[in-house]
Amino acid sequence: MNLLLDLWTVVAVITGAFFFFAGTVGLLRFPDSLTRLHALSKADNLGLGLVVLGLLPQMDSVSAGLKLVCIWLLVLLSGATASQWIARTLRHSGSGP
Amino acid sequence: MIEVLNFGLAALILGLAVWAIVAREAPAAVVGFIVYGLLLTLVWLQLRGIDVALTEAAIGGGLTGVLLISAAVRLRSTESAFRAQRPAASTRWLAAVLAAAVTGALAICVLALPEPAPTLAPEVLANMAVTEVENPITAVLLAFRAMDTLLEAIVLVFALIGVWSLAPDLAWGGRPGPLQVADPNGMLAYVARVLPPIGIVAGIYIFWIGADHPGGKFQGATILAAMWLLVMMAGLADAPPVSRRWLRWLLVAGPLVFIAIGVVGAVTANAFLAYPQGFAKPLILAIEFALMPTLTLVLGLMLLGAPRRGKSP
Amino acid sequence: MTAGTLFGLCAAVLIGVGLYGLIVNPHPLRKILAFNVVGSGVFLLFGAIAHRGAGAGMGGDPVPQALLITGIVVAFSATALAVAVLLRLFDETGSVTLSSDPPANAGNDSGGN
Amino acid sequence: MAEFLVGAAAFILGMVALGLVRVLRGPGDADRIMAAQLFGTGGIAAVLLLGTATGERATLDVALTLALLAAFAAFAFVKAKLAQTPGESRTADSP
Repeated sequence: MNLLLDLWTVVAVITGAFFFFAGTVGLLRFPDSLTRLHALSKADNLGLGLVVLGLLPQMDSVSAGLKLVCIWLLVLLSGATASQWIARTLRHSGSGP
Repeated sequence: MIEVLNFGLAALILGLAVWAIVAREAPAAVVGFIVYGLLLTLVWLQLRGIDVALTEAAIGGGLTGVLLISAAVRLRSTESAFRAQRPAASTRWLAAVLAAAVTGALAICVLALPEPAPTLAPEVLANMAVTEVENPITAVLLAFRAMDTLLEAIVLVFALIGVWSLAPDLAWGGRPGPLQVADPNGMLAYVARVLPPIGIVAGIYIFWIGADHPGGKFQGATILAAMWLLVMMAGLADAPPVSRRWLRWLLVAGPLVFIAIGVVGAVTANAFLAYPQGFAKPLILAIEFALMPTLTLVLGLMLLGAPRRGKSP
Repeated sequence: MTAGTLFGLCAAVLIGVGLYGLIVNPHPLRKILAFNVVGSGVFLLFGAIAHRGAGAGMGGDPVPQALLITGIVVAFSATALAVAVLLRLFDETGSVTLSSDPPANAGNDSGGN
Repeated sequence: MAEFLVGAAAFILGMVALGLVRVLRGPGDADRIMAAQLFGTGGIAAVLLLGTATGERATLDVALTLALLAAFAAFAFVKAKLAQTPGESRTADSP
């Protein structure tokens, strides 16, 4: 059982790390600001989400696990809002489509 | 592995510090500085200073970033004039030599630090039981070095008075910060409704556990101040006019309670800021509770700046 | 190399970098930024020394760590005051310099100080 | 396990640090803020991984603080930017 949980952690964290990699590649390689903004959300939602899911079995109490999920939800909320707001400045400054 | 991480952190921090200095435009430099603050948080974790990491995360990463990025965007138009003013090559070289000399001297000091390192940790541990708090940092802040914390609270209030005193005569007594006109159904208004309830709980939680675990009033107050700021940014609430009596009382309440308890200590325990036997923890808690609203208001209002709008806008 | 020594040396370089920026950057906001870099370097140096004093079951010497918290908060208040002065000056005069020869006219004044 | 978690933290930090090239190259301030935003998320992930590796539970609170304040700089940036565009501040919040 323990081995299985550890395996889950390893797989989820590695997948999460991959999405951070994808987010970075997108941020560096995509041609304009709005597409780059789109790359960002992958890291926010999936990268951190998978890391959090992977770490859940390593927590020693339910409250620690809840806190972990809370952190992810907070990042989702503020990350999505920030993206939307950044997109708005892009539209006003004319660099968007 | 941990060495690789530490070296990477050090290299990144140095790179970002150089960027914050040499970047052409101020907003770009400030973004570098915000990331730099986040990295410092990680470094504090690596140096096993979790309380410091919390403070850096709240102040260095959060509030300072907000303060500097708004200022940088507003002052953008002034920058081009200054670019022509770059000091001569000779001045730059002299500055570089001076900076290198300071760095060299400090590096020699770091390498020549005495072994074993002097430490007060055992003494803190030996005397912590008297204060009845479990977090050594809180014991130092509010018992062993309470004078520093008292003076710090007073410095913060003075800094706010300094900011307020910059108000033009017409706006004195008015509301600080720009008037925010916001759509009540907009995205920011939405976050400003959802995030603060969670943030207030988190802020009070960080404040409350400070007695026994890493956390405390500064970190908690910073989070609360940030939530207040978010509500004001979204236009859901306006900043209070600085002439309000309740506001002024709350601002001085923390330091006043602190001083009062200090004076009581002078009478009952023979030293200013000493706590009578057996009353240490309740008194420490009383000080923390009194300081909490003061710190929240000071930190929030300091970011808003001088009063700009008169009593009748 | 221990973490304390590594970040101590890192802090020494940060102080140097910040000092250089404080001298050569003419824009006041950039000076405030450089000043903050110096400040964080000093804090980091202090923190590295605190880390060396680990003992009695604590990760570092708690006395300097507590003073660091005080220092970070006070540094923030100093920064906020400086930025407020700067913005007020900008609102009043439209520029951020006190010199009688405003930099707007200083385009032909290359070199010198 | 601890070694793996530290390694993952180092990898994620390295990745988002590469993203900082956007801070250097820009071109706009918005792209720079994006890179900072990505770094913020990566930093939170690294704090969580390192905290789990050392077993120090209080690091969760550090991550919580970072998560609460992560987007504030972006909010302030957009607010300041919109306030500068004339006629924009009034309609700033309607899409």
